[in-house]
Amino acid sequence: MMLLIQEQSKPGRRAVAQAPLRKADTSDIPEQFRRRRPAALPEVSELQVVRHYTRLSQRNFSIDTEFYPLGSCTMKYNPRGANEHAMLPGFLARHPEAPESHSQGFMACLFDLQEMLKELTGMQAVSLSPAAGAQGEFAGVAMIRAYHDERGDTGRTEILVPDAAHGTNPASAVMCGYKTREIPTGSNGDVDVEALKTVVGPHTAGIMLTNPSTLGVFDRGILEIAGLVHEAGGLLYYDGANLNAILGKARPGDMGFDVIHMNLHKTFSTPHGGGGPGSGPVGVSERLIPYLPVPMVTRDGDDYSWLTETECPRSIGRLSAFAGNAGVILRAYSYARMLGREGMSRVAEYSTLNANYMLKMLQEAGFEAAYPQRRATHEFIITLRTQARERGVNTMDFAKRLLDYGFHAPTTYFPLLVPECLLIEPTETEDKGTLDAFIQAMRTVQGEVAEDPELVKGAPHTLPVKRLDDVRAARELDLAWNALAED
Amino acid sequence: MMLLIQEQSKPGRRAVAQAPLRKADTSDIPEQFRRRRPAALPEVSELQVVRHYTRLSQRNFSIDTEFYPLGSCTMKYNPRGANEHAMLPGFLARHPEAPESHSQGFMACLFDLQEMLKELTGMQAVSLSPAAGAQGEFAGVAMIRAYHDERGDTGRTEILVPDAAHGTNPASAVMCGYKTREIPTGSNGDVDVEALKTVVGPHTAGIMLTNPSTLGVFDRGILEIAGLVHEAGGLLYYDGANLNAILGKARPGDMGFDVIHMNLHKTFSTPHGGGGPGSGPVGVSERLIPYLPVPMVTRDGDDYSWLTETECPRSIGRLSAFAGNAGVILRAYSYARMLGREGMSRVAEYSTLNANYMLKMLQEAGFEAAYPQRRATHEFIITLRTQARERGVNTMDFAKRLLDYGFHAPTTYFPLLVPECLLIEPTETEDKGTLDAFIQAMRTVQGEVAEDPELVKGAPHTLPVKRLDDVRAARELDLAWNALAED
Amino acid sequence: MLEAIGVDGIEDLFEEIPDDLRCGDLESIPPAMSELEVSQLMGERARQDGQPACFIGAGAYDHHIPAAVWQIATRGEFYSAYTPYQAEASQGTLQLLYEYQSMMTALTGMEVSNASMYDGASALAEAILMAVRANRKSKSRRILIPRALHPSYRRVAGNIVKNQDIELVELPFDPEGGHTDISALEPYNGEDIAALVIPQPNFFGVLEDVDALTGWGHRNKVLTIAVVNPLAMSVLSPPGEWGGEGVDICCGEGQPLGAPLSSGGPYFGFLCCRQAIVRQMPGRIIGRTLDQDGNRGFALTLQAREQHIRRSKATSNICTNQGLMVTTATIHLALLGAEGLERTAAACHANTKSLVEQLSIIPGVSPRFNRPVFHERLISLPMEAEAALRALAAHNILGGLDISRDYPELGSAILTCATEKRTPGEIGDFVDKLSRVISLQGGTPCQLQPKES
Amino acid sequence: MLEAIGVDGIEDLFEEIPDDLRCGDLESIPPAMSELEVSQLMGERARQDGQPACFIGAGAYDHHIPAAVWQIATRGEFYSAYTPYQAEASQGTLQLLYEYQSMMTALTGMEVSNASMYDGASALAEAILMAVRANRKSKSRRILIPRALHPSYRRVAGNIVKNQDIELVELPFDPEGGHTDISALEPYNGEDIAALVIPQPNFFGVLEDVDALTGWGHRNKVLTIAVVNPLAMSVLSPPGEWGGEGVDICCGEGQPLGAPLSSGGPYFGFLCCRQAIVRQMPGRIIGRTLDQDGNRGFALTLQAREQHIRRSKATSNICTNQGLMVTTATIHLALLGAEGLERTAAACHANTKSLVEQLSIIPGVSPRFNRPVFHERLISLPMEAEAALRALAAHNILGGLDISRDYPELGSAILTCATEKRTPGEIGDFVDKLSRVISLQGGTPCQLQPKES
Ligand SMILES: Cc1ncc(COP(=O)(O)O)c(C=O)c1O
Ligand SMILES: Cc1ncc(COP(=O)(O)O)c(C=O)c1O
Repeated sequence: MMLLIQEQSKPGRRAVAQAPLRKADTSDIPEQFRRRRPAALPEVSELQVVRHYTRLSQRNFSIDTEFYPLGSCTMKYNPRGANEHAMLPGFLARHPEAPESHSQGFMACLFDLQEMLKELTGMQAVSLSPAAGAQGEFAGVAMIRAYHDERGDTGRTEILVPDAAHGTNPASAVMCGYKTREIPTGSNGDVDVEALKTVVGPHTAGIMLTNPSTLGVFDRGILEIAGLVHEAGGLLYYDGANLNAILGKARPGDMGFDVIHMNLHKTFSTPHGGGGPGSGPVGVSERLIPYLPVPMVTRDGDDYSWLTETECPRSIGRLSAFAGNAGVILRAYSYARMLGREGMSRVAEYSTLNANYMLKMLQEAGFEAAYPQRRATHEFIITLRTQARERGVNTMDFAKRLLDYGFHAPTTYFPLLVPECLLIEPTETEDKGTLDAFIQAMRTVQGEVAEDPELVKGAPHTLPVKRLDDVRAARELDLAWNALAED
Repeated sequence: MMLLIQEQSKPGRRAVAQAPLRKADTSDIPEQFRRRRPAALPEVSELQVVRHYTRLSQRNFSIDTEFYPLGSCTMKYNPRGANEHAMLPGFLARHPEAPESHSQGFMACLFDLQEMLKELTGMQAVSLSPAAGAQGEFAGVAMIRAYHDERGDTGRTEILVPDAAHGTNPASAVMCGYKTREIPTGSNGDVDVEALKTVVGPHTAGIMLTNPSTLGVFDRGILEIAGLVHEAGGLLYYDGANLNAILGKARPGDMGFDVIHMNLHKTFSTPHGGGGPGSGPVGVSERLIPYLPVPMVTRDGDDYSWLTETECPRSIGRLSAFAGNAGVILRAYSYARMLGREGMSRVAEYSTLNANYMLKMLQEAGFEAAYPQRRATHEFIITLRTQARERGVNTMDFAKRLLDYGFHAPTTYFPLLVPECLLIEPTETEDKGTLDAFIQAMRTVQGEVAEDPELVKGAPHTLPVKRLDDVRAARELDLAWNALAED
Repeated sequence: MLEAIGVDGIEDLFEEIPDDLRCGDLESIPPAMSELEVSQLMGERARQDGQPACFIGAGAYDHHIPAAVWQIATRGEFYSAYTPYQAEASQGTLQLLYEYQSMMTALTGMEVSNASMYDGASALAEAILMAVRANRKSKSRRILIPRALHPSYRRVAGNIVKNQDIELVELPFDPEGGHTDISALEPYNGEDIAALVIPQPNFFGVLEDVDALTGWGHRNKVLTIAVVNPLAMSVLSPPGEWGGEGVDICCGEGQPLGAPLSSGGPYFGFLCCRQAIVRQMPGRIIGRTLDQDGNRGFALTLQAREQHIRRSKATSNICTNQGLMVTTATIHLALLGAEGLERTAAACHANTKSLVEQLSIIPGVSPRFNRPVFHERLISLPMEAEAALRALAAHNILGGLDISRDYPELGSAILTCATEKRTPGEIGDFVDKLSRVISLQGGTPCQLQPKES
Repeated sequence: MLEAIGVDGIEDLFEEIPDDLRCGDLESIPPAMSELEVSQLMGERARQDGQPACFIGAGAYDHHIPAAVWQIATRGEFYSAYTPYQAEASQGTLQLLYEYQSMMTALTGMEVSNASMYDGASALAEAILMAVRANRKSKSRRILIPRALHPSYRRVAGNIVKNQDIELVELPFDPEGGHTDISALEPYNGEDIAALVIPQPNFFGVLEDVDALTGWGHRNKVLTIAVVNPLAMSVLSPPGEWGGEGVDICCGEGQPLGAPLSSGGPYFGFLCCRQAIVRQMPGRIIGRTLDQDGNRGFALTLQAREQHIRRSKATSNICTNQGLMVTTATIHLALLGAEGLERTAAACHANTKSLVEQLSIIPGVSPRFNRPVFHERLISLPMEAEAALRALAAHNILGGLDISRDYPELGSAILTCATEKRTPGEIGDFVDKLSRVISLQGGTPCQLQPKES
C-alpha cells in the first residue's frame, strides 16, 4: 500500500524553492474576506513529492509500458516529438488573449490543421474549439438544432441513435434539449434500415452514427441511411471516434454527413493523460458553416485572424473560455505533419491489418467473433458468452486476468448489445510480436477458464491491489481524505 | 525476462520520422572507404523503443523512487529545476567553440560557480574542467607533480594514502607516475599520526586525504598532519567526496590543504545518471594556481573571457577536448543559487543530524558501530562481523535482503579496513519517516538473520532477477549480443 | 499477416467500403515531414510570437510552475494512460485523483470534488445544470448571474444551458465598487430562482461580499454556485464557509495550479459540491475502497451518473476530461502546499498593487473601482484602450485586456495583473512605456510585429 | 531527533571539528533564490548567448536528437540512479548498458566495448595507456600520432600520458591531400613503437587510407588505435575491418549520438577493443550472466581491473563515467538504427558539400585539400580567418573554426561543417554574408553582440 501524499505531511515542511522566499504584504485585504485557517494541503518536501508521484506513476498501465487494446479508444503511440513541439516555450507562454500581432505563428498551426482536417473528412469547414469528443458532439447537435430553429422547423424534437452508439451520443443529444430514439442493429452488424424507416420522419432532427461503428464493421448501408434521413428533413451526425479505421480511405463528407466530430486524442494520437485532455474538432457541410463554434482561424494572404462571435453572429458560440485545448491541437498538428499525405492512409491500413490478423488468430484459437461473416475494421468484437454460461467466468473476470499477463484489457461490456463482449482495438502502432504475445495470453486465459475458473475469477493476482470492491466504493462513499477522520 | 532491444529487431522496421525522409547522395565517397554491410543495429519502431526503455527504467532503483543510503556517494535529491535550467535551449545549443561574444551568459554562470566554490572551500582559485572526481584527483596530483618538477624537486616519488582512502586515490596517483604508500588508521578512526611520521619525508610528494574520512569521522588531527607533511616538503590533497558533511561549517583551505577536488554530483546534487556524468572541479592554494587545468573563466569588468593554454602556459593543460561537463556544472550552479548562503550550512547540518540519528537508533537496535566512541559525520559504519561469524550471513547477503524491502543497500565492503561493513549515508534530503522505515527494515533483516538465515542468504527474492552469478559473468565473458550466436 | 488472414493485399481488407465512397489522394495534405523538420517549422512559429511581458490575466495567469510538475506528469505512465476504467491497472492515476479531490475540498472547504471538467467556463455551465437538477424546491429554470462575472463564462454557460431552456438573468454591478451589491438581489427576494452565481474575486479582481450573497441564497432557497480562483483560495475565505453554511456548488478554472498559459488550454475546470447533491455531479469521481484482501484501493465510483452507463439519463455527456492537467495540479499543489500558494498569491497581489500604484502616477490613469481587490485590477486610461495596448504590444508588452467590447459602460479601461513572475524591471518598463504612449498620444503609430525571442 | 541522539542542538554534532577550523558566514555567497528566480536568471543568460546558426563541427556536431531520447533518459529511474553496483536493483541500467555495448561493437566492428569514458579525447589517452600495457612485444613507450588528429585530442592525450613517460611522436600530413600518407610511416619501419593512432575522418574531415595504415601496424607489431566519428561509421568501413584484421583498439567521441552541443559536455567517450586485450580495458564493463534460477541477468564484470578493487594496480582511475549520456546514446541508436544513422550522415555530408560548393564560388575561397572528405571540410579564405568569423558572428552565423593557431602552416582557413539541421536558407545566408564580408574586407568592424533569441 502506498501512503497518500496527505498522510506523509508534517507541519511546517515545505519545498522551499517553489514559492517566493519572502512573504509579501497582503494586509490591504480586509479581514472579512480572508481565510481563517490555512487549507489542509500536504506539507512535504520536493523529494517526497517527486518520489511519491514517480512511484505512483509506476502503478499504472499505459501505452508507453503495455499493449492497450482498448476498443473504441484508439490507444496508439503518442509521438514524443509532438509533446516537445507543443511545449515549445513560445507556445506555452502565449496568453490566450494575446493580440493577433503576437499570435501569427500559433494561428498558422491552427489554420493548417483546420485545412488538413477538412480534406481528410471531406467537410467544408472545421472548428477546432471543442475540448473533447463529447463537447464536439454537443457542438454538432447544437448546430443541427440551430439550423432547424433558424428555419423555423421546430417540430423536430428527436435525435436517432443506434443501439451500438457510444453513451456520449444520447447524452449529448439530451444536453441539446432533444429526446433520443434508439435504432436497432441488424444481425449482420449494420444498422437495421427497415427499423430506421419506421421511426424517421418529421420529428427527426437528425441521426448520430459512427461508421465504422463500434461493432467493428463498416456500415454498408450508409448511403441508403443518409438518403432516408435527409429525405425526412433530418441531418446526419458522424461520431468520429472511429475515423482511424478509414483515414485516407473514405471520408464522412462523401458519405453524406452534415456534421462530424473528430477525436484528436484518438485518430491524431495525442495522449490520453489518464483521462484527458482531448480535443474534439467539428467539421460541417456547407449548410452548417454559419453555426460552427468560435473561435476559428481564418487567413487573408499571409495574415491570420480570429473568427469570433462578432464575425460569426449565427455561431452556436464559444464552448470554453478561450480557444479550446490548444496544446492538444498543437500535438495533433505535429502528428499530422509528420504523417503527411503518405502517412494518413497507412493509419487505416495497418490498424485494419492488425485487427483482422488478431481476429483471425483468435478465431482459430476458438474464440467466437460477434460478426464472423464480416471484415473487421480497426477493431472487432469477441463474445465470451459461451465461457460465461458454461464456466461461470464472465468477461470482467477474463479481462482482469489479462492484466496479470501484462496486457491492458480490451473494452468490456460495450457495445451493450453484444453479450459478454470484448471490443479489441490493436491500433496501427503495435508490431506483430506484441499482437502474437497478446493472442498467446488470450489462449492461456482461455485454458485457465477451462481448467481453473476460480483462478480467473480471482484475478488480478499480480497487480498492486487485488480485485477492488466497487459496490463498497459506491455505498460507503469516501471521496476525500480527511485528516480528522483518520486518527 | 525482458528481451533485448536487439532481440525485438525486424528487418526493415524503422522509426521513420527520426531520420531524413529522403536519402542524400554520398556517391562521391570512394568505394574503398565505404562500409560494406550495414551495422547490426536494432530495427524497431518508435513505440518499441519508448516502451522498451520505459519498462527497462522501471527495473532500476533510484533516488526518485527509493531511499538510497549509499555511503560515500551522497545520493541526495537532484532538484528537477536544475535539470530544467541546465537544459534551456540557449545552453543546449551553444557550441563549445562558440566565440566569447556568444558565450557571455554561459561564462557568467561558470565564473559565478568558480567564485562560490572558492569561498565554500577556502581555496584561492578553482577550475571546473575535470569531468569527475577521479579526473579531479588526477588533475590535483598532476599539479602537485608539476609544482615539484618546476622547482627541480624531482626526488619526490611517493604519494601517501590512508588505508581508508577511496580506490581512485591510489589509482590517480599512479596515473600521475607516483608510487603510493599506505598509512594505517588508528583505532579511533583518525589517521595514525605516529605511523605517518615514520613514512613522511624527502620522497613524499604529497598526501591524499578526505576529511571527514570515509570512515564517517572527522579527523581531529588534521592540523598536525598538515604540519608534518608540509614540513617534509609535501603537499596536501583533499578528496572532496565528503564535502557534504562540512559545507558551510569548515573549509579544507583552512585545514591546510593545497589542492582539493569536489564532486558536483555529490555535494552539489547533480544526478548520477546510472553512473555519470559527474564533475570534479579542483581548487588550489596560492602556490598551485599556475598549474590549474584549463579552460577557466575570468572576468574583467562585465566581460568574461577564457583562460586557456595561451594565458596559462604553466597549466597542466586540458583534460577533455572542450570545457568539461558543462551541463553538470550548470546543474550545480542552479543548485548552489537555490541553496544560497543560508542553504549551504543546512546541508551539513541535516545530513549530519540524519546520520547521527540513524546511527543512534541502529545502535539501540543492537547493531555494532565501527567507531562507537565517535560522532558520526554525514555517514557512519556498521559492522556485521558478529552476524557473519555466528550465522554465516555476510554483509552482501544482508544488503541484498534490504533490496527486498524497497531500500537500496548501503555501501558494502568499503572502506576495506572495517570487516563486514555497511557504510550508511542518509543525506540531508530524506525525512524522518523514511529513516525510520529503513531502521525498521534493518531490524527486520536482523531478525531474519537470527531466525531464518537461509532466507537472507537467498535474497533478493522480489526483484526482477534473483541473485546474479558474478563468477560466471567474469568467467564466461558475454559482453555483447551477437545475432549469429543466438540462434 | 495477410496470409494468415487469407487475403492478397491490404486493399482487400477495405472491400466492404462501397467503391464510390473510396476517396482519392488527399492531394492538399502536405507530404510527410521528419520530426526535425516539424520541430524547425513549429519552432520558428513559436519564436515568431515572441514572449512578450504579459500583464494580462482575465482568467489565465502566468504563474511559476515547478520544474518537477511537468517532468513527472509527462512520464509515460501518466501521459499515455487512458481513463482508469481498469482500476487495478490504474492505481497510480486513481490514487492521484483521490489526492486531488482531497486537495480541492481542502482548498475550497467543500465536501466533494469531481475529477475535473473541461475548463472553468464549461464547469460553470455544468454547475448550473447541476443546480437546476438539484434544486427540488425550485420549478423555475432561472439563474442569477452577475455582470461582474467573466464575460466568456457568461457566454459559455449561456451557449450550453440555453438548449435546456434555462435562463440566465444578469445582476448589475455597483458602478463605484465594481462588486455585485446585495441590493441588486432585492428584486428577486422571494422569487422562484434556481441558483445564484457568486464569483470571488470577480472579473474585475474586485472582492464580492460573498457572505451576504450566500446568505441571501440560503434565505431564499436559491442554490449558490461559487466561481473562484483556486490560487486566491489560499488567502480568501473558502466557499465552503461563505455565509456560515457555505455554498452548494463551487467551480472554477484550475489553470493557476500548474498549467502554462498555452494559448488557453488545456486547462481544467474544477467542480465541488455538498455531499448531499453528489449524485447530481457530472464527470468522474474517485472513491476509496478495499480490495479482496481488505487492502486500500481506489476506483471510479458513482458511475451510474455517467453517460457510459446511463446514456441519455446521465448527469452530463462528459467522458474524456482533463486528467493530465489534474495530474499537474496535484503535483503542483503538493509542491507548494498552503504556505507556498499563499506566498505566491501574496506576491501576485503585491506586484499588481505596486504596478497599479506606479501606473496611477501617470496623468489620467487611475484604478476604476474603489473596493478591495485581489491580484488583478481595472485601470482607466486617458486614451483609447485598444490603441494604448497596441502601442505597448509593439514594445513587447501585453499591458492587459481591453474590456470595452464587453463593458462599454466602463469607458476606456484595461484589466491588468502582474503575477509573481513579473519582475520590477518589467513593471517599470510597462509604466515607462505606457506613460510615453499616453504623452505621445496622437503621434505616429508604432510597428506591430513582436520581437523574436 | 536531537533528543534521540542525546544532544541539545545541531551544533553539538560538529563538536569534533576543532574550533579554529570552523568557518564564518560565507558572506560572499549570494543569498538563496527561489526556483523561479534562478530560472529567470539562467533563462536570461541562456538567451543572451543567442542561438546562432552553427557551422562549427570540429569534434562536436549539431545533430537532431529525437524528442523521445531525453524525455526517457530524464526519467528518475535512469537520471537519479547510481552506478549499478547492486546488480539486482539495477537491471534497467545494466541491460541498457549491455545493449549499448552491443550497438557499439556492431557499429565499430570490434569485439568488446566498455560502458563509456569521459569524452573522446580522454578515451584516446586511456586507449594509449591501454595499448602500452597490452603491447607486450614493445618495450618503448612511443606512440605515433598524426598531426591531422584533432589538436585537443593530441593535447589531452599528451597531458595525461606524459606522467607515465609515454612519448607521442607526431606524423605529418600530406600538404595537398590533408591525409596521413603511408610514406610518413616509413621512418618508423622496424622501430620499436607501441601504437599507432589512426583517425577517420581526420580533423580536417579528410578520409585516411585506413587499410594501409592499419596494415602497416600489423606488419610492424604496432598496436593500432582508431579514433572515429561514430555517425560516420554508418557510411565508412568500421575499424574492426580495417586492413583485414581490424584495429586493436577503437575510441571516439559519442556526442553525435544523442548529446546536445551543450558547450562541450557532458558527452561521452567510447572505447572498444579486441576481446584478447579486454583485461587491459579501463572503465566499467557489463556482462551477461544468470541468476540463481537460471534466468538471464546483467552485472558489472571484470571488476578486478577497476580502482575500487585493484586500487593502485587498476587499469585506470576512472570511477564515475558518463552513464546518462550512454543512456541517451542507446535510445538514440535504437531510434535511428543503421538506416537512420546513414541517412543522417548522408544528409550532413550532402549539406556540407552543397555549402562548400556555394562558398567556392566566392573569389578566393576554396577547399584546402583535394582528397575525399566526410561531412566536414577545410576552406581557405582570402582574408584573415578570425576577422571573417568575427564578422559572420555579428550576423549570428558561426562559420566554422579558425585553425590558424593549431596549424599556422595552413594559412587562413576555417574548418566548416553543415549538419542535417542546417537549412538551405541558413546555408544561403552564410554564403551571402561571407561573400559580403570578403568583398567589404577592410571596411569598418561590425557590432559583436549576438542577437537574443
Ligand atoms: C465511439 C465514441 N464516441 C464518442 C466518444 C467520446 O469522446 P470523448 O471521450 O473525447 O468525449 C468516445 C470516447 O470514448 C467514443 O469511443
Ligand atoms: C571518497 C571518494 N573519492 C573519490 C571518488 C571518485 O569520484 P568520481 O566517481 O566522481 O570519479 C568517490 C566516488 O565514489 C568517492 O566516494
